[in-house]
Amino acid sequence: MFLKVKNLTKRFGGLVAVDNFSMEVTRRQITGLIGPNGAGKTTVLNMLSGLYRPDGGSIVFEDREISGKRPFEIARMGVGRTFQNIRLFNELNVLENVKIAHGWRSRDNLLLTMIGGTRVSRAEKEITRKAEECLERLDLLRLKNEYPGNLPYGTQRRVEIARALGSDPKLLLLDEPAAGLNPNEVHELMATLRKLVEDLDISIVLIEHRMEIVLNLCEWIFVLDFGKKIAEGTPKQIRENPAVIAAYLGEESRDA
Amino acid sequence: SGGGAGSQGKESAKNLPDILIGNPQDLSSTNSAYGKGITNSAQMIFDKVNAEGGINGRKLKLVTYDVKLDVNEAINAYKRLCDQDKVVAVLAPPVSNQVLALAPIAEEKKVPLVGPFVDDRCTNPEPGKLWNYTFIMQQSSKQQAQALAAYAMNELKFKKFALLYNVGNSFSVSLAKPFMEYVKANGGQIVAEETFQFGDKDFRGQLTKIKAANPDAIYLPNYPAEIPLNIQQAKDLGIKAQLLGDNVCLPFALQAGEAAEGLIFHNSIDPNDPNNQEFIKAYKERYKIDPVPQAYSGYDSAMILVEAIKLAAKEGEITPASITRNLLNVKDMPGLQSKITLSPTTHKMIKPTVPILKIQNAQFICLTKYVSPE
Amino acid sequence: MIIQQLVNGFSVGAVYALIAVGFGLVFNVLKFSNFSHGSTMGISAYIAYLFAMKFHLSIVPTVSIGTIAGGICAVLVELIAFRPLRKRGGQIVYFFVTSITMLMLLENILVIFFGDTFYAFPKMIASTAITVAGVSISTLYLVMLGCSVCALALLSYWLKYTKMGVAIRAASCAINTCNLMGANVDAVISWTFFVAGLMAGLSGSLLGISYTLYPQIGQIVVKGFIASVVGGLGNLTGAVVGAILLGILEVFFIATIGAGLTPAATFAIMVLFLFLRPQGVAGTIVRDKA
Amino acid sequence: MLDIKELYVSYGRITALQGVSMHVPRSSIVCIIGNNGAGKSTLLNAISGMVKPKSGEITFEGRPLPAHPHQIVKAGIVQVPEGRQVFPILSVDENLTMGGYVLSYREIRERKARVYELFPRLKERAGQAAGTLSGGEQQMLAIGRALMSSPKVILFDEPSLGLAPMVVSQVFELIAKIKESGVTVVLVEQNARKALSVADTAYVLENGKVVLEGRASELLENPMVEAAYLGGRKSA
Amino acid sequence: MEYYTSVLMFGAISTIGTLGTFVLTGLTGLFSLGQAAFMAIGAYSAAMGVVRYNLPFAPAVILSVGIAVGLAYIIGYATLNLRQDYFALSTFGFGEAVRAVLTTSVQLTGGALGMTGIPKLTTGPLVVISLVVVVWLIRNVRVSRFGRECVALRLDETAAQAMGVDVFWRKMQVFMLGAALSAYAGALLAFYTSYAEPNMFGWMRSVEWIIMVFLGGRDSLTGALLGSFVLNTAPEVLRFASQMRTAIYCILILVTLNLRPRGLLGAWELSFSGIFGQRRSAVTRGGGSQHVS
Ligand SMILES: Nc1ncnc2c1ncn2[C@@H]1O[C@H](COP(=O)(O)OP(=O)(O)OP(=O)(O)O)[C@@H](O)[C@H]1O
Ligand SMILES: Nc1ncnc2c1ncn2[C@@H]1O[C@H](COP(=O)(O)OP(=O)(O)OP(=O)(O)O)[C@@H](O)[C@H]1O
Ligand SMILES: [Mg+2]
Ligand SMILES: [Mg+2]
Repeated sequence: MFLKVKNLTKRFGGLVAVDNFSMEVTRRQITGLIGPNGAGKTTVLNMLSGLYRPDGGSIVFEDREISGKRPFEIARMGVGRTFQNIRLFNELNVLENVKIAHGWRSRDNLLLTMIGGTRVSRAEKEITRKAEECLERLDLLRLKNEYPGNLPYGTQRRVEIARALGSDPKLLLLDEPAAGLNPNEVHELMATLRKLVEDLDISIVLIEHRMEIVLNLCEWIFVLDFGKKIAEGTPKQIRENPAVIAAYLGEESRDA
Repeated sequence: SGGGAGSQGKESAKNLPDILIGNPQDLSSTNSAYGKGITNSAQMIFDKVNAEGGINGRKLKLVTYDVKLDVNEAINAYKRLCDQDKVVAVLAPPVSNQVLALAPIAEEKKVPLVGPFVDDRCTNPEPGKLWNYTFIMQQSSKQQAQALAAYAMNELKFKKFALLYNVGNSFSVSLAKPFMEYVKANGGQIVAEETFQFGDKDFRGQLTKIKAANPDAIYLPNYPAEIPLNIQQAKDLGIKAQLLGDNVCLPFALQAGEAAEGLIFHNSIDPNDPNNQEFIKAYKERYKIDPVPQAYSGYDSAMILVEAIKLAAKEGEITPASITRNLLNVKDMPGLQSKITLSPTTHKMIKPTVPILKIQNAQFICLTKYVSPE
Repeated sequence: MIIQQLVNGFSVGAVYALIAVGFGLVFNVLKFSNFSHGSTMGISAYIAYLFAMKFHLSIVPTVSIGTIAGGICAVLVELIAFRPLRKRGGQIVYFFVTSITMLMLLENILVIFFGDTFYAFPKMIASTAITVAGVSISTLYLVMLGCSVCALALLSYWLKYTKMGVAIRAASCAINTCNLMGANVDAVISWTFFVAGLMAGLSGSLLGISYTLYPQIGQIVVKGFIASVVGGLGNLTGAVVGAILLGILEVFFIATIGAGLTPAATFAIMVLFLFLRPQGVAGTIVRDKA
Repeated sequence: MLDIKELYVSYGRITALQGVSMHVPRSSIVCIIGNNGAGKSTLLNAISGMVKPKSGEITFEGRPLPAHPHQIVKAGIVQVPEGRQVFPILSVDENLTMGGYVLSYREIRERKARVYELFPRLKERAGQAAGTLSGGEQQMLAIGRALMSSPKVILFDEPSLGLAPMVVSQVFELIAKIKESGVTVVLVEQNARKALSVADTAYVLENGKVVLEGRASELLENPMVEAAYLGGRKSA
Repeated sequence: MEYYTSVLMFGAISTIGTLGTFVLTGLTGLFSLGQAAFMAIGAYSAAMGVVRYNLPFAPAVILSVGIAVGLAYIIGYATLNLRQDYFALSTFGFGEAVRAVLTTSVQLTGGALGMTGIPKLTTGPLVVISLVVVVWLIRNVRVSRFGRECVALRLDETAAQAMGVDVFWRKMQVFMLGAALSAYAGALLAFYTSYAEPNMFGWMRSVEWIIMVFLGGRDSLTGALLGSFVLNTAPEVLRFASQMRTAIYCILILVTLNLRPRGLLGAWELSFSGIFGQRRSAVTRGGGSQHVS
C-alpha cells in the first residue's frame, strides 16, 4: 500500500480536530479530502507532512511508519505539500523558492561547498535545471525572477505547487490549490494536475471546496465532518450521499 | 592631523612648532570622568606654561583622542599619536589594562607613556624586568593597598578582614590582591572575600555573608559608582565593622550621606594639604566641578612631563628619547601627591606618601601620611 | 541569614521587575528588544536629578518628573529612530539595530553633558531601610515592588481590555491590516512607546535615587531583557515573575558560589529552564498553524 | 456614493491600474471580475488608501477620500482583505474588537453579538488564537470583522475563498442582506457566476483596464464573459 | 605608516568575525549576542596553548577554533530548537558566563588584569590571506543552496521544513561556522595585540558586528564587508571629534539606516561577470505582515 492512514487522532485542548480517521491512497491516484470548514482536513494534511504530531493512530507511507518523523524527513521520503495560507519565501524570487525544495537532493555538503569547485557548481546547475523544469510545468518560467509577494494571489498558488514539485515527490498534498482562481484557470489547473499524475507517476491528496474540481478530478473522495469520516467513495457516490449533502454540499448542489 | 579637544593654544608668535603631547583618554565610556579629569588638569598646566611663554618659546599642545575603555582603540590611538601626530610624549590613560597592552608597543615606538595607572605590571612585567617607556605617576596599587592594610593592622589593631570588590575590574583586583597578601603575611585573617561584577548595584547578598563572618573591617576597593552603594547597603544591613575605602572615596563616598561617617580610606593626596589648595580652587573655578582623584594624579603626570621637557630643552632637542631620559632626572618635584622622584628601576615614585583619610562630620581629615616602604 | 538572603533576592528582583515591565511592553507587543529603553531610563534619571537639585523637590514630584520625562524621551526616540525606518519599509529586525545604536547614542550624550563626575540624588526618604526581626529591606525596593505590581495590573488591563491595547498587539503582527481596521497605527505605536517610556522614567528615577547616577546606569536594562524573555512572550506577568526569579537566583548563587561565577551559573540554569519549559514562565506556545 | 475617475496605480515598473473609472451607486452591489493579476485587489486597496494612486481621483459622497487608511475607515469604508489577514496572535474575540476599532465599547459589544449570531462557529472559537483557526473559519472571521464597524461601504476581496459550498451560499445571501440594509458593497470574486447573480452592476477588468461594464444580469448572459470568466459552461 | 597597518589589521580581524555574524544573523536571522565570547575563547585558548603549554602557533589556533565549535554545538543543541529570542538570550548568557569564567580563573587567565606576554605572531600577510580565504569561503556559502536555505528558514521555518530543509541542523552548522570564525578572529587578535582581557569581549562587541552586517545590508556579503569596513574605520576617521566621536558614529548609523532601511546595499552583490549571482531586492507588498518572533 502506498499510503495508509489508520485511526489518526489529533486533539487541541478539548477539541478533537481529527477523530479516528483512516484512509488509503494508492499509487497514481488523485484522492479528494473534503468537508465543512473546520472539519480537520488541513490538520490531517499537517500530520501527513509531519508538522503536527498525531495524538493517536498511524501513518504508513510506502511501508514505513512516518508519524512522529520530523517534517523534513517526511519531505525527503517523497511527500511534497502546499499551504492553505500561502507560505512562499517572499524575499527569494520564484526560481529560488523552487530551488529550495530540490536542494536536499544534491550530493554536496557544507565544507565542500565552502571550498567550491566544479562539483558544487554542477550540483547548483542541476538544481536550477530541475527548478526550471517544475516552473515550466506550471507555466511560470517567465516569472522566475519575480518575487512572490508581488504576484497576484492566484499565481502565488501555482508557485506553491511548483515548489512542492521541486523535491520530486511521490505524494503531493495540495491544500485548496484552486482558491483564488477563476473558472478558466481552474480548468487549466485540473489539466495540469492530471498531467502531473501521468508524467511524474505521483499521487495527489487534494483538499478543495470547489466541487467542480473534486468531482471531476478525484477518483476517490473522503469526507470529514467534526474530525470524523462521514463518507468515502467515488465522486458519484459522494455527490449523492445524503449525509454529505446535509453536512457539506447543501441542497442547492443537487442541481449543480 | 587631528587637534585636541581642549587645545585652543594660540598661534605661537614666533611660529615655532608646538610641542605635542598625546592624550588618549576615555571620554565617552564608563571611565570618562577620569579621562576628563586628567585632560582638564593637563590643560590647566599647559595653559599656564604657555602663558608664561612656553618652553623655549614653543607652546605645549595636547592632542586628545577618545579611546573608550577599549584596548584596541588605545593601541590605534597610541600608534597614531606616534606616527601621524609625532607627539613627543603621551599622557597615558589611568586604565592599567590599556597600558599593559601599550607597554610592549612603546618599546618599539620609544615614546614615553606617563600617567596615573596603578598596576605594578605596567612598569615591571615581571620582577626584575622593566618596560623602558612607561612611568607610573601615582602610588601604585600595591603601595596604596598595603599602606591602608598596615595602618589598619598596626594602628587600629584589626585582625579579621573582609573584602568586597569587583572581580571584573582590574583596578579593584589590583588593590584587593596586595591588601590580602599583606594581611595574611602579617598575621591577620581574611574571613570573607566577596566579589561582584560590573553593573551590579545591589550587594546585600555579599554583605549579608560578610556580616555573618563578623570581620573587624571591610575593605571596599571599588569605583565611584559602587562605593556609595557598598557603604549605604552595609549600613542598611546593620553592619558595624569598620569600612575601609580606596582612593576614589574622595569625594564620592559622601554620596552615601550619613552612612559614610567614619569611613577610612587610602588616597593619593591630602585635600587639606595647604599645597593643594591653590590647585583645587583653580580647578573648581575653571571647570565648575570638584576635581576627581585622577585630576590630581593627572596633574602630577602633566607636571613631570613639563619638567622633563624643560630639562630636555636645556640639553638640546626635545625628543621622545630625551624626555624619557629626563623623566628620571626630575628630582623632588613638588607634586600634589608627594614630593616626586621616579625610581630608575621601577619607574614608580620613590617612597611616596599615602595619606590615610577619614570621613568625620562630612569632612575629610587626614589621619596619617603613611610612607610607603618601597 | 537565609531569610535575609531571600529578602535580598526578592528586593533585587523587584528592581528588575520594574525594568522588565517597561522593557517587556515593547518586547512583547512589538516583538523586538528595545535596548534604548535603558538609555531612556538614564536620561530621565538625570532630568529628575536636575529638577530635584534646582527646586529642592521631594521624592514624589521628582519621580513624577522623571516618569514624564521618560515618556517624552521614548516618544522622541520612536519618532527619530523607528518611525522613519518603518515608513520606508524597514523590517522589524532593523529596529533592534537602531535601538542598540540609540542606547549608545543617548548614553554618549549623557557622558558629554554629565560625564565629568558622578552624581547622587539628595537624600529623599527618611529611612533607607526597614528592619523587621533582624531582617532588613530597603524602603525604595518596597516602593519599586509596589510600582511594578501596580504597573503590571494597569498594563495588563490596558493590553487586554482596551481597544488601544488590542490594537497594539494587532500592530505587532500586521501593521497594514491594523490600519485597515481604522486604527491609526502611528498613534498606537507612539502610545506604546509613551507608556513604555513612562515605565522607563519611573524605574530610571527610582533607580537613580536608590543608587548613584552615572551615564551607564541604563545598562541594567539587560536584566529586563533576560526577565522578559525568560518570562515568556506575550506575557507581562511572566516578565515580572521572571525578574523576581532572576533576582533570587542571583543572590542565591552569590551566597553559595560567589559573584564571580554567578553569571555562569545563572546561564546554566537559564538554559536548563528554557529547555524544560520552552514556553517560558507564563507564556503559551503559539504554534504556527500550517 | 463612490466615484472613481481615471485611476492609475503602479508598483515601480509595473502599472497595475491604467485609467480605471467606476461608479458605485448607494445601496447596490458592484461586482468586479477579472483574471489573475487584472488589478482587482489593487483597485480595492486604492480605495482603502493602502496604495497611493499615481493619478486619478476617488470621491466618496461627493468629497475626495481622506489620505490615510484609518481615516477612510472612519469615513465608512472597510475592506475584507484578500487572503483573510486575520491577526494570528489575537483571539477571535479580539479580532472582532479590532474590527470595531472606530466604535464605542458599547457598540462593539452589541455588534459582536450580532456577528456571533451570524457565524455561530466563531462564537464557539471566541477565545482561540485566530492563527490556529481553519482556513474557512478565518474567512468567516475576516468577514465578521468587517461587519463590526457598521460601514457605509464594504469592499469584499474574494469572500468565498476557502469556504465550504454551503457557507458560500450563506455568504452570498449575507451579502444580499447587507445590501438590503442599505450598505453599499463592492465585490471582487472568482466565483463570477454567483457574484454576478447577486450583483446589480458589474465591471470586467483586464490588465488594469475596464473592458466591459454593465448590469450584472446582462453580463451574465454575455457570451464573452461566459467564455472568459464563467468557465464556458455551467460548473459541473 | 604603522598606524594605518594597525587600523587595517584590527579591521581585517574584526571583519573575519563579522562574516560569521553575516551568515548567522544576516542570512539565517539568528541573533547571537555571544559571538564575542567565542572570540574570547579563541583568543584565550590559543594564547594559553602557546604561552602555558608551549604549543606551536598553528595547532594552538586550530585547537582554539575546535573548542569554540564544540561549545557552539552544545549550546546550539540546547537552544536552537527553541524560539529565536531564547537563542538570543542564551547566547547573551553564554557571553557573560564566559567572561565570568575568564575573570574568575585568575591562575590561568590573569583575570581582570588581563593576560600579558602573548607573543606577537599574527603578521600582516597572515591576516590578509585569512581574510581573503574566509571571504571566499563565505561567498561560496552565500551563493550555494546553503545560503539560500538559510534565508528560507529565516523567512518561514515551517515552510522550509516542509520543503525538506533540515532546519535544526542547518542552524547548527551556521552557528558552528560563526563560532569558528569568531574564535579564529579572536586568536589572530590575541597574537596581534599580545594582550587579552575579558572586557575586550563584552556583548556589545557582538552587537557591533550585528550592526555592521545590518548597516551593509543583511542579505549582501559585499554589504557585510562594506559595513565592516565603514564601521571599523569610522572611529579612526572620527578621532578629531574627541568626545563627540561615539555620538557622531551613532548618528551616522541612524541616518544611514533611515535613508536605506535595508542597509547600504540591500541584497545587492558586487559581481564580476557571473562570479557572484545576480540578485535584485525584493519589494514585498504588505511588508508589515512579517511576523518576527
Ligand atoms: N493549532 C491549533 N490549535 C487549536 N485549534 C486548532 C489548531 N489547528 C486547528 N485547530 C482547530 O481544529 C479544527 C480543524 O481545523 P482544520 O484547519 O484542520 O480545518 P479544515 O478542515 O482545514 O477547515 P477549512 O476548510 O476551513 O480550512 C478547527 O476548528 C480549528 O479551529
Ligand atoms: N506590491 C506589489 N509590487 C509589485 N507588483 C505588484 C504588487 N502588487 C500587485 N502587483 C502587480 O499588480 C498587478 C495586479 O495585481 P492584483 O493583486 O491587483 O491582481 P488581482 O486582480 O487581485 O489578482 P488575483 O485575482 O490573483 O487576486 C499584478 O500584475 C501584480 O503582479
Ligand atoms: Mg484547511
Ligand atoms: Mg486579488
